[in-house]
Amino acid sequence: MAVEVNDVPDDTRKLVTIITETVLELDICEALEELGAAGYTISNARGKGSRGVRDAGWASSGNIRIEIVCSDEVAKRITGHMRSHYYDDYAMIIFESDVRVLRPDKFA
Amino acid sequence: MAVEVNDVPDDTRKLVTIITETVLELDICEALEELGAAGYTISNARGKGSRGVRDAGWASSGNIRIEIVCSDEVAKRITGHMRSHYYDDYAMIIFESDVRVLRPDKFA
Amino acid sequence: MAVEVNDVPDDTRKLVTIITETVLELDICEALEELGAAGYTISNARGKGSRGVRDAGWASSGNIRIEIVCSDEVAKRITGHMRSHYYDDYAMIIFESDVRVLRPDKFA
Amino acid sequence: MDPVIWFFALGLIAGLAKSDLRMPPAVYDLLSMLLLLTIGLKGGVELAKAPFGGLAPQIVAVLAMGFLLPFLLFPIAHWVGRLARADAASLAAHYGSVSVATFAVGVAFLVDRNVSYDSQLPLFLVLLEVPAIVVGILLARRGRSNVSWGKLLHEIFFGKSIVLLVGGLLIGWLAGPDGVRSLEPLFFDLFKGVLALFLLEMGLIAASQARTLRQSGLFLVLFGILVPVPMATLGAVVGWAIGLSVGGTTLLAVLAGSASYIAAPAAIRIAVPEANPTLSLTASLGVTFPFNIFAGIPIYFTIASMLHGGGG
Amino acid sequence: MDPVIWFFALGLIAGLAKSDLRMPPAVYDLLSMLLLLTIGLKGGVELAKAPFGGLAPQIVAVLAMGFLLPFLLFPIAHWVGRLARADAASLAAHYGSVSVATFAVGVAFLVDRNVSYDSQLPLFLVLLEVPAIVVGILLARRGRSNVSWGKLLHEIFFGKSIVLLVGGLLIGWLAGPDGVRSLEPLFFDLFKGVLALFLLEMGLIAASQARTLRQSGLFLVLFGILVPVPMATLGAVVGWAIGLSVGGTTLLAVLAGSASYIAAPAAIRIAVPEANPTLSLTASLGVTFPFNIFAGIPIYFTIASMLHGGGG
Amino acid sequence: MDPVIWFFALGLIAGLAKSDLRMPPAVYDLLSMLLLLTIGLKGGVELAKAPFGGLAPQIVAVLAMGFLLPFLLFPIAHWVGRLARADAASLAAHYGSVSVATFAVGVAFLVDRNVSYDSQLPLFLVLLEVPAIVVGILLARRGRSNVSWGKLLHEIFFGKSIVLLVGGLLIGWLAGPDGVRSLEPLFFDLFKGVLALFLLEMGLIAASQARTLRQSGLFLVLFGILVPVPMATLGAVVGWAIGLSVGGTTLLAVLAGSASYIAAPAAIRIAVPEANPTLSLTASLGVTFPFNIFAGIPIYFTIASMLHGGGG
Ligand SMILES: Nc1ncnc2c1ncn2[C@@H]1O[C@H](COP(=O)(O)O)[C@@H](O)[C@H]1O
Ligand SMILES: Nc1ncnc2c1ncn2[C@@H]1O[C@H](COP(=O)(O)O)[C@@H](O)[C@H]1O
Ligand SMILES: Nc1ncnc2c1ncn2[C@@H]1O[C@H](COP(=O)(O)O)[C@@H](O)[C@H]1O
Ligand code: NA
Ligand code: NA
Ligand code: NA
Repeated sequence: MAVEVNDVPDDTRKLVTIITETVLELDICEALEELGAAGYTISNARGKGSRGVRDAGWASSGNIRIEIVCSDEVAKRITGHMRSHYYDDYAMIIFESDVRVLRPDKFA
Repeated sequence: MAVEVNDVPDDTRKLVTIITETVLELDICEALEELGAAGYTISNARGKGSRGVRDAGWASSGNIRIEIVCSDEVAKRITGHMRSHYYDDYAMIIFESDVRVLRPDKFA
Repeated sequence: MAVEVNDVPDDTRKLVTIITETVLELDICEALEELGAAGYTISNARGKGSRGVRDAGWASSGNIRIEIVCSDEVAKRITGHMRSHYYDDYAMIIFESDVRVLRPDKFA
Repeated sequence: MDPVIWFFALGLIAGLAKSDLRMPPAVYDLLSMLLLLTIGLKGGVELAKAPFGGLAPQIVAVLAMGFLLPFLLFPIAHWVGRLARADAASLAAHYGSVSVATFAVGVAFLVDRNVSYDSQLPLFLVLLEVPAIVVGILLARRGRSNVSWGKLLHEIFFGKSIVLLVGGLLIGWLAGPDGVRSLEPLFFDLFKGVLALFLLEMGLIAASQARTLRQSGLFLVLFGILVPVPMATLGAVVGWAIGLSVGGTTLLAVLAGSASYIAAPAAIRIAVPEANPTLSLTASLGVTFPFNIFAGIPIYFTIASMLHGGGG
Repeated sequence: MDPVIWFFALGLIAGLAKSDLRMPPAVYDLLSMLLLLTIGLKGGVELAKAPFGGLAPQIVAVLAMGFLLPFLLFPIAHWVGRLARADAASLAAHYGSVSVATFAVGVAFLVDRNVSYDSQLPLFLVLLEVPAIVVGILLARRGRSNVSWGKLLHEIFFGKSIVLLVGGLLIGWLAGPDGVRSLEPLFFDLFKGVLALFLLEMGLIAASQARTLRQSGLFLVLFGILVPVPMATLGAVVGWAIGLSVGGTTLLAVLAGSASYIAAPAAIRIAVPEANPTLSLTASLGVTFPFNIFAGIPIYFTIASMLHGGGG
Repeated sequence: MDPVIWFFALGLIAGLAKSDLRMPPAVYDLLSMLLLLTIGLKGGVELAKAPFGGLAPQIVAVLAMGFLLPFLLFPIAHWVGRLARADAASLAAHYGSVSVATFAVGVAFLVDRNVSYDSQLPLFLVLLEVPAIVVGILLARRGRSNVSWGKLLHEIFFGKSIVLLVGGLLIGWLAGPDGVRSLEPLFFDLFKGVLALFLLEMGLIAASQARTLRQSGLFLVLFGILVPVPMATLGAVVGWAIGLSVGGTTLLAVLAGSASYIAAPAAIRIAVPEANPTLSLTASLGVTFPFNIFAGIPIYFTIASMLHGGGG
């Protein structure tokens, strides 16, 4: 019984997803750590948005997709930081949803 | 204060995720624009479903994963289009969830 | 009318996302089938967590990102299996959310 | 046996034994680009050396063969094989079109035996890629065309294999033997090595078709083995009739007897979506390709030699 | 014309015709690594053969030219072209810096004509990459620096192109002609082939800039065509003044007349985020690069020959 | 010093200086495939030239050494290094197994000095990969086996490195010197260049281990430097005892003194999940690999020469 209860992820966190230019990867990773994220996951992507088509074919012209599972508090800090530092000058979108996590203590 | 309020993404949009065959990339991108999506993000994937294993090892045998953040209206149009054009003949799944976005005006 | 109703994905399933070490790909895929998942989607990723930086640059040092759309029941079994088999010894996080799917019958 | 063929066997065995050996898609792309450019450049240089006369009638004959082949194949697949119309048409398109890798192994086979071949063969390779695909689509659609032909033909003609083949041909022809000299170390000297790596991957891919093969039953295997020889014989007769050398006749037979696994699958997937893509691909890659490189090419060479009055 | 240039044309045409021909990013990375290491190694081996004396004054002259160029370019872009300050500064940084691919085509051009060049040219290539970027950033910031220079300079100096060029130079110099012999098959013999593939991809990339080009109107095209020749002439004069050979003078002109599309875009994107990145990249890749490899290099060679009293 | 080693140093420095130089995983895979096939092919061709007699006793001796080594290493790591049982067993598995890259540098070292080596060495490379991994797993499990051995051994034996090595061996042996001739430009002529690029990446990877190294303290460094020489000496004695030439003795010493960083990490990660994977990898890649290519190989050559009565 106890096991079953354990297996149902019932603690809620935010999942913040950032899609932006490859060139920002290092900068953003550093910022995320300073803002208190316990971790992040990145994958390569391509796409289209208000700043036109972005494709990974040509070296630095691709996108990355960053996911951060974190507390409300940290999520707020992250979106705020992105908005003020990058949103005006770089191709970037951010969205956020609720997720249930298995081991809440792993996520700031 | 105003800043904090701004930083909390509180406007809701749909996140539509399509997983399908690589070969459809161009066709679907064109369709998405016609259906009114303001943008999309694509990454490569592999997987298994009712049509068997699909792996990117062999040229056109991989999958792509397409994400579109959009309004209810556009989401409905996209899922309808996919269902009527591709669902019967191609490996494809679609799912949808709600996300909060930072700058609602960026998304149709 | 009927079409419109069809096009609104209104049946809910769980979306389970697992981020873990590349080396587990084969094992986990086999397990997912045994646990009753009708399918899964995998993409390559890199990231940082409690076990440090994991980057795909070096052969087996990357991460994979596995997504499974499934019923509550199967989701519970998957998270339970991951927790008991891998969570202690491998870099791994799991999170879960609700998604609406277009053709519920496609997902166990 | 040419060692490059052992690389195919190695890939096949590794794949069947479920080895974790994989070739990254990027490497596969690089190898196929090199092969296509090399074949094109070689042809172009030869064309520059021995300027051709009276090519027009040959081109007409080759194109006619390309249009004819799928009409011969469709009935077999549809009525003998009892495949659905779309599947039979897809199979006809794949087998009517051509395989660059098989052609490359054929070239290597001839080079090993010091048999020269006519310089226009790479051009014929290009010519034969398209007609069967068009016919296959028409057969699937019963002539009723809700296909957007403009877009489709554009996709086929500007598909990467044709662009690289034709590009290589033109560059080789413009630059001539001297101009191409500095490119030889990459494109010509490494040719066999590149082909070996490519065949290793082809073996891995063929192995991945094995499960489908077991499921789809006997017909695909029989089709994949029995169809190439008569098709190749037709190709050889055409080659002999239009005056090609023994080497050229062999390669035209190889082209006729080979089945497409790049251009055809991509085009048919879009234009005939209801056809099951794994059927044609499995037959083409899992049966006919291995058959051709192990047994077919030597047979076609014998046929060509006999047509030219030699003993094989 | 050198056949490698046809590969650029092939890529350009394929891209404009919307072919599905793509080069995987991994292959692009491999090719550019090979080119950078080859250029470095060649330079290093030459340096080892003919130890240089009095290089210091040459270095000062070349660096001075590197700092000067963007100051000449910025006013043209800002006042003549009416570009915003950030955009004009970005353009000045791109054109003041250098293009490795153009340099490689220049080297191939000289090798074809058996014209030797001074061994320190690869070193000058390295020296010229950085100054214009620094000046461009200062111009954009009007001297006010909220730029974290430490981090930025680190990023530029340890950027992969400089690491590979300098690394190749040092290894070539340490190993000398004999030590490098066993590396020649990969790095030297394949050079032209690798360059050909790289230019194919450059053509594809240039084609993808075409749409921006149509939008941004005439100024970019004019800038991209009219600016290189006077810049290159300045480079040729400097080269002649510091005593370079005809080949060396040609290559310094090529460097001055070429525009960066790797180091500059990356650095400027971070340090001057408000500059529109597609403007500079389109001019550099879509206009100046093709201009230089088709028309510029022969012109610069003629200028260099004339400066040295030859007829061209 | 062999210039290929400078490429390792270049990668190491670039990595430590946090350069953005990266080698795409696909390129790494291509390079390692080429190295493995080359080593296999070379060995196979040699075997075909000088058919071996009485290989059986040599194989027994080499396998015995492979099983023995981890038993010698485990106590050092467990009791001297005070590592947990699982970590000590993992380290024993890594160091008992072998490194293909170190072997390749050893081959290059001998070729440079015109020292020939026995044709069965690539075979020994294959033989030595597996036993130590099996013993390491048994040590970690204290003999209690909840390991699914069937699956695990399949994974090791059909792991890509063994498949390519054995495949290369067989193809080289079947094709013989003449058959392989057309493959030489890619597999043999480019060998040193490919090795250089591979070592560049190894340097980058070794640099990424540096931080772990600082954290894990002194023991790993000492273990990684002090353990190879006695192990290699054992290998040299075995090689001398079974009648290998100086070159062969050197390479068997290199194998014994090297530590695995491909097969062992993958297998141990699955079979001994509680072992910290970074410990063994850091020692193997970050300490022992550089030690061996810079200092170890010349030492082992001296030891082998002394055993054979030469002066070194
Ligand atoms: N509506 C959207 N849905 C999904 N992805 C988007 C959307 N809009 C933009 N993106 C992604 O975000 C990147 C930057 O967007 P933008 O700043 O609008 O150019 C694009 O290249 C896309 O990958
Ligand atoms: N239940 C599932 N969960 C996650 N991904 C799936 C699922 N079913 C199918 N997929 C993905 O969607 C692709 C097409 O699915 P299908 O049409 O069922 O073959 C598969 O190759 C998988 O990548
Ligand atoms: N808070 C987080 N948000 C997003 N991804 C994470 C987070 N924590 C860990 N990860 C990912 O999960 C992998 C394993 O995590 P860990 O077991 O904590 O090392 C990491 O390499 C990341 O890719
Ligand atoms: Na055919
Ligand atoms: Na310049
Ligand atoms: Na060892």
